Amino acid sequence: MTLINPYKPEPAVIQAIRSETPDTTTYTMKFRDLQEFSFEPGQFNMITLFGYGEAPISISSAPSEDGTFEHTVRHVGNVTNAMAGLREGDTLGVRGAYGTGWPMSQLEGQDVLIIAGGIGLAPLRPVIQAVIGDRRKGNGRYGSMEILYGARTPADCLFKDDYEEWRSAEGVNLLLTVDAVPQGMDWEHNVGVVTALFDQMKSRPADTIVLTCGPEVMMKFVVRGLLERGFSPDRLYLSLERRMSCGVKKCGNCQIGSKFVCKDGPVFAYAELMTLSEEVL
Amino acid sequence: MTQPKIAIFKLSSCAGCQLEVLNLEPYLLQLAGVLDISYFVMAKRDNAPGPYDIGFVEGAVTCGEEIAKLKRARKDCKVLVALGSCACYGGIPSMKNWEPQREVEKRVYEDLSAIESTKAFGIDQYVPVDAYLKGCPVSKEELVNFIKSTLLGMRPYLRPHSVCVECKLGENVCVFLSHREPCMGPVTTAGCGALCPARGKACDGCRGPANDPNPVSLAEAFKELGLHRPDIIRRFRKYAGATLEFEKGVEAL
Amino acid sequence: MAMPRAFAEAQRLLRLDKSRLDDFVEALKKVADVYGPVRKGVQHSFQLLEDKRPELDYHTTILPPKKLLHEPFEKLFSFEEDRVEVVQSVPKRPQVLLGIHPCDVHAIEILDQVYGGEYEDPYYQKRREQTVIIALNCTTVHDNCFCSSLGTGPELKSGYDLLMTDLGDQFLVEVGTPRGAELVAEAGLEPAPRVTLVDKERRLSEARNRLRKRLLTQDLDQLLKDNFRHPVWEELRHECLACGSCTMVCPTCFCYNTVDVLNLDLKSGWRERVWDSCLLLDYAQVAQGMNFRKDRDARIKHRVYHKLVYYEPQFGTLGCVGCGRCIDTCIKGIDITEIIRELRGE
Amino acid sequence: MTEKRIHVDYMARVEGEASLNVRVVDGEIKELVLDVFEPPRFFQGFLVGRSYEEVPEIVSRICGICPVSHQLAAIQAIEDAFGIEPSEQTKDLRRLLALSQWIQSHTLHVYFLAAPDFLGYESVLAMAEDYGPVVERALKLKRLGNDLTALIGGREVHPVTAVIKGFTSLPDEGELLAIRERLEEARKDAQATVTLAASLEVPDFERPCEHIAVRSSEEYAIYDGRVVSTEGLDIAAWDYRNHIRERHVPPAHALHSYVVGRGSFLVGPLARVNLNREQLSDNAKAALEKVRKAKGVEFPSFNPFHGAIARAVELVHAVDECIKIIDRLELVEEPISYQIKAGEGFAVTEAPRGLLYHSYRINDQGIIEEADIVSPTAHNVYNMEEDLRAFIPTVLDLPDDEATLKCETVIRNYDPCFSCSAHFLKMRIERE
Ligand SMILES: Cc1cc2nc3c(=O)[nH]c(=O)nc-3n(C[C@H](O)[C@H](O)[C@H](O)COP(=O)(O)OP(=O)(O)OC[C@H]3O[C@@H](n4cnc5c(N)ncnc54)[C@H](O)[C@@H]3O)c2cc1C
Ligand code: SF4
Ligand code: SF4
Ligand code: SF4
Repeated sequence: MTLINPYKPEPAVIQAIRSETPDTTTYTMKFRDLQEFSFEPGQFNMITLFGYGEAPISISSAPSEDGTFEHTVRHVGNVTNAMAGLREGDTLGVRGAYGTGWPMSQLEGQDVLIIAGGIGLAPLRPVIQAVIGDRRKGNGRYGSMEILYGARTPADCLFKDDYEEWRSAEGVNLLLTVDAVPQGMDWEHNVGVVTALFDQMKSRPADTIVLTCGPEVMMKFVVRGLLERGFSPDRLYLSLERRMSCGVKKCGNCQIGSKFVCKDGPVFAYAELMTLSEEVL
Repeated sequence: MTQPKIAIFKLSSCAGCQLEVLNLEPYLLQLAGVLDISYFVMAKRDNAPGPYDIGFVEGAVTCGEEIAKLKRARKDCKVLVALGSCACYGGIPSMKNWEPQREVEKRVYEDLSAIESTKAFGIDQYVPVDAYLKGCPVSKEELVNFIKSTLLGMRPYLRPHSVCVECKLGENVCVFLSHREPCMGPVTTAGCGALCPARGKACDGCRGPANDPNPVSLAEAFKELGLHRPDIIRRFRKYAGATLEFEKGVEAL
Repeated sequence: MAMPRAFAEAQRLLRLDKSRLDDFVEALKKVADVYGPVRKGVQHSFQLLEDKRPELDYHTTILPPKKLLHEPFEKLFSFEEDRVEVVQSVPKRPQVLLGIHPCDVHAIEILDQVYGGEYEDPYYQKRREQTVIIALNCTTVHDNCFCSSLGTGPELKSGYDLLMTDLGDQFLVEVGTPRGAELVAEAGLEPAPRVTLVDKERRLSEARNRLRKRLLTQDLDQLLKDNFRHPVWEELRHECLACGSCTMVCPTCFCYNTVDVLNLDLKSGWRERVWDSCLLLDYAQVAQGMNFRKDRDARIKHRVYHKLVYYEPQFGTLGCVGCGRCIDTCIKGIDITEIIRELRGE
Repeated sequence: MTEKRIHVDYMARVEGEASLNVRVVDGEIKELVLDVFEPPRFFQGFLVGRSYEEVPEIVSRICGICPVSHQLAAIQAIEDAFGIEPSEQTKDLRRLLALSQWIQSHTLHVYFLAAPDFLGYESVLAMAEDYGPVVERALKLKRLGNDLTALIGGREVHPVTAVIKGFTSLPDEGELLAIRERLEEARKDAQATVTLAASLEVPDFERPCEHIAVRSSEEYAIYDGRVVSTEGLDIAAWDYRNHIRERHVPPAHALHSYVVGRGSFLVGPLARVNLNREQLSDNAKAALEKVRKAKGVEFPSFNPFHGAIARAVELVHAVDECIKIIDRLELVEEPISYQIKAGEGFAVTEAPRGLLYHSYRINDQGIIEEADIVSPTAHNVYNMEEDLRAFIPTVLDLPDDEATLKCETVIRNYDPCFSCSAHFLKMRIERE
C-alpha cells in the first residue's frame, strides 16, 4: 500500500504580493511541482513556513485557469508575521485544499447576502468573484448580491482595489462601515458596527442565503439581528475559526462538539450549529 | 544578519542559571558563532557596555542597588528575559518573605547596620519583562529554543501547561498516586520533562504556576494525603510563593 | 479476511504451558520485535522485550499500547530551507504486541477509524500494518475496570491475531488470523482439546461477575444532551486540576499538536507532533489569545461528551473502552462512571 | 607621597559578585578590602522553620556550581542528627556525585576561569580561536562531569535524587557502563590538564599559612572525614565550632573565618593535595611526580598559584576514583526508612573549592530550628586578603592595569564562589 502523506507541504512559489492594509497582505502563489490543484470558494490551505510552523489560511481568490491562487493574511503571530518577510519568488509550503466551502450550489437561484468583518472578507472574496464572474458570462445562476463589510478604520478595509469592480457589477450592492475614522481621513460611508448596516440592506429573508465570516462576537450579533429580521437558521452560513494542527480531521484541535471544523466546516449552516450541545456563538 | 548582542546580568542568585549557559557545551561554540556574547561577567573579563539585543537577568531582586541595576539593564536591552525562577518569581530567596525581615537577618548576622535587604521578588515587580524562562535552574532545551526563536523573530513554544503532561509523555510512575508523595506537578509549568517524577521524586514546583493551575484543589488533595497546614504552605511558598496562583494554595486552607 | 478452511477448523485451539512462555517469546523474537507488559515501579508499561520478561498478570499499563502506533513524539518530516523529506520510523520487522487486554484491542480498532478515513495517517497505518496482536483475555479485573458496560471485555471476540486466556498453569491460545497461525506454527504450540473452552468460559464469567464498576450506556446521548448545564459540571470546575493526565493515558484519545524544531543553523529542522490534550487551556487557543474553551468545566465537558457522545457520529463507535486508566490516574479521583451516575441521579 | 589604588569593581570569571579596593601610600598598604557585594540571601535565616526534608534542595540553591556539595553536607548533617548510617552503596553513589562535580568544577576553573589569565585571553571563548583542541578538551571534560552528575543525580545543576539515607532512583547500569568508558578516555585529557596547568607561568610567590582539609582513613577525602590542618588540627565535624569562627571586619561585608588562637587559613585543592597526597590514585601521584621533575614544583607547596596544578591533579584522581567506584558498584534497590528525632547534626565535606561545613538543630517534628553553613570561599576570604597583602608589594612597580590583573589573578586562583560565601569583593589600589 502506498499512502500519500497528507501532512507533507508542497512547495509553492509566490508570484505577487499586494499590501492590503498596514497589517494584511495578499499573496498570489502557484505550486512549484504540483500540476493539479482544485478548490472551492471557502476552502482553506495549511500554509507552512519551515521552522515557524503551519497555519490554516483561507483561499481568497476564485479558482483560476492558470493554477494560481491567493491568500490574504493578517500578520498576527509566528507564521503570519514571518510571511510578512517574504518576497516574490520565495517558496513556502502549502497543502490543501481542505474543508467544506460555501454552499455554492445552494446559492443558485437565490439572492446572496455577504456579511464580513475584518479579515473575514478573505474567504468570502472567492464567492463574490464567482458571482460577479457568473454575471459577466451571463449565466445568471445567482440573484442579486449584497455585501456588508465592516473594518476597524478605513485603512483596514481589505480589497479596496476590488470595490470599483464589485460596485459596477450588475445587481451588486456594497455597503461599508468602520468602527472609527481617524482625524483628517475621508470616509463617505457608514461609521458603526456591521449590524448597523442592516437598515440599509435590501435582502429579503425568504429569497436570500446569508454567508458570514468575521470575529465571533460580530457573527453573534449578525445572527441575532438576522433571526430577528426573519431569516431562518438554515439559510445562514458561517465560517468559523479554530486551532488546527492538521487540517484533515486528525489532530482534534478544531472540534466543536462532534464537528471537526477542518472537515465538517469551516463553513456551517447556523441550523447545524444550533443542534450542538457546545455553544458556538 | 549582524550577530545579536547578548548580555547576562546577575542579581541575587546561585549562578546556576548562568552556569547552564556554560553547560551548553554541545552548542556553546556554535552559539558563540551566531551570538555576540557581549556582557557575561562570570565567563569573561572584557565586558562591553550596552545597548544589547537580548538581556538575560538571573536572580531575584533583594536590595535597592539591584533595582537600580535592573532598571539600567532594562534601558540597555531591547528584549529583557527573566532567566530562571529567581528572576521570574523571586525563587528560593523569596522564602524569607513570609517572616519578619529582621528576624531572618538576625539569624545570620550579628551586626545588621550594613544590611539593607528588601523582600525578594521577581524582576517584573520593577520592570516590564519580555519573556520568562522558568526553572531552578532553567531548562537548557528551553534556553536554546528561546534563543533560536528570538533569532528568527518568533515567539518560542514553551510548554505552558502542567508538569503532569510531560510526566505522562515519559510514562513515569505517578509519585502522588503510587507513593503518596505531595507532588506539585499538577499546578507547575512543564518544560523540564517532568524531571523529578521521572527520578522517583515529587515535583517541587520549581518552575512556578502553570497557565491554568488549580492550587486550591491540589491543596485539598495534599490534605487528604495527610499533610498538615504548615506542610502545605511550605510547598506553595518555595520557589514561587509570591505569585497569586500559589498564594491561592496557601489561602485554600 | 477469508480464511482457508483448513486453517479455520484445524488449528484454532492451542495450549501454551506457562513454563514454556519464555520459549514462546523467544520464538516470537526471531521474527518480530516483541512488546509486552513489564514492571515499572509499582505499575506496568509496554516495553520492547529485550532482556525483560513480560508480566502477563498485570492490571493495566500506564500508557496504552497506542504509544506504539501513534508515538507520543513523532517526527513527521525533516526540512532544509524548502526541501522536505518525510522521515518515518517504521519498524523494519513486524511488531508483536503481546498480552494486550481486550479493552486496549478495542481501542486500537477505534484508532483505526480515527487514522483512517479520507486522509489516512501514513505514520499510524504503516505501523499498524506491521503490528501483530496477541491479546490476553482478562481473567482478573481491577477496581476501575468497566469494560463489560461497553462490551469491550473481559473477553475479546475479534481483532486479534492470537488470543490468550490464562487457565492457571497454561494459556489457551486461540488463532484469529493466518498471520497468527504462522506464529504458532513457528513456536510449535500443541493443540488444545475443545473442553478447555469450558474452562475458559468459566473463568471469564467469574471475571465478569467480579467487575464492580458500571457505566450504563442506555440513552447516554440524550442524558448528556439534557444535562449540559447540570451542577456536576460546576463542581468539577472546582475539583479538576486540568493537569491533562486523564487524556494523556486514554487509549482512544488522539489529539496532537505540531511543533517545528530548528537546528542551530536556523535553516534545517523537523516538524514533530506531540500528544496534546483537550483539558489544557492552550488547546483551544488561537492567535491573539482568543480561546474557545477558557473555562475548565467547558474542557471537562468536552472530554466526557467526546468520549461518550461525539465519537459516535465521528467514527461510528463509543469513545470509551472502559479501561479505567483515567480513573486510575486522576489525583482527585474524578471518575467518568461516577459523573454519569450523578447525571442519572443515582 | 605616592598613592596607588587598585580597584576592581566587578570581579570577572568568578562565581558571584565581589570587588577589591586597595590603597597603597609610599609603598605601604593603607587599605585593603576584598568586598563581596553579592547581596546576602539569608539561607541560614529562612531555613529555620522549614522541614528537614526540604533542606537538601534548598541549600543546593546556595550555589549553582557546587550544589552537590551543599546537598551532601546537609544530608550528612541531618543523618548525623537522626543517627542514620547510610549503606555503602549510598555512600559510593554520593562519592560519585561529589566527584562528578569536582570534574565539572575543576575543568571550569582551570580552563574557563584561570587559564585565560595566564595565556593572555579575556575569556575561554576568545581562547577558542587559537587553542581550539584545548578548548574542545575542556568542553569534553566538563560535559563528562555534567553527564555523570545528571546520571546519578537526575540533573546537572541542582540534582534531585539524593535524599536522607539514599537515592530516590538509581542510575541505569547500562548508562553507568557507558560513562565508565568515557572516563577511561578522559584519563589522558585529565593528564593533559595537569601538563597545561603546570605550563602556566605563575608568580614565584610563597606565603606559608595554615592549610585545612578533610581527611579520611579510607580514601583521599571527598565526602566525609575529620578536619585536619598543617598546624596539627585534627577534629571531628561536631567539634568544628570550637576551633573555627568568623568575625565581621567592616567595611567589608564578608565575614573573616579564622582558627581560634591562630589566624587565616586556606582550604581547597592545594590544601587537600598538601595534606592528603599520599592517598591520591597512582595516576595522580605519577602526575605530581611529573610536575616535580619538569617544573621543580614540590608538594607541600605554599605558593597559592600552585592551586591550579593541585586542581588538575585532583582531576586525574577524580577520574580514577570514579572508575574504581563504578567497578565495585552492584546496584540494588534499597528501601528508605528512618525515624525523625530531635537533635543536632554536623557535617564537613570537601566541595571542589574546599572545606564545607553544615550543621542543623532539628526539633522532633523535623523542623529546622537553627542552621549553620560555612562555605569554602567564606573560609578563604580572609586568607585571600592576607595573600594580597603579601603579594601587592611585588607588583607595585607595574602599570596600574597590569597590577590590577595580577591582583585579580590572586583571587581568581582561589576559584572563589561568592554567591556561596554570600558576603563579599570591590578592588581598588590607590597609589599616592
Ligand atoms: C479555516 C481557517 C481559515 C483562516 N483563514 C485566514 C485567512 O484567510 N487569513 C488570515 O489572516 N487568517 C486566517 N485564519 C486565521 C489564522 O489561521 C491565524 O491567524 C493563524 O493561525 C495565526 O497563526 P500564527 O502562527 O501566525 O499565530 P500564532 O499566534 O503564533 O499561532 C496561533 C495559535 O497556534 C498555537 N500555536 C502557536 N505557536 C505554536 C507552537 N509553536 N506550537 C503549538 N501551538 C502553537 C497557539 O494556540 C496560537 O494561539 C484562518 C483560520 C482558520 C481556522
Ligand atoms: S508524578 Fe506528579 S507530575 Fe507526574 S503525573 Fe503524578 S502528580 Fe503529575
Ligand atoms: S519536576 Fe517540578 S521541581 Fe522538578 S524540575 Fe520540573 S518543575 Fe522543577
Ligand atoms: S475515557 Fe478513561 S476509561 Fe475510557 S478509554 Fe479513556 S482512559 Fe479508559
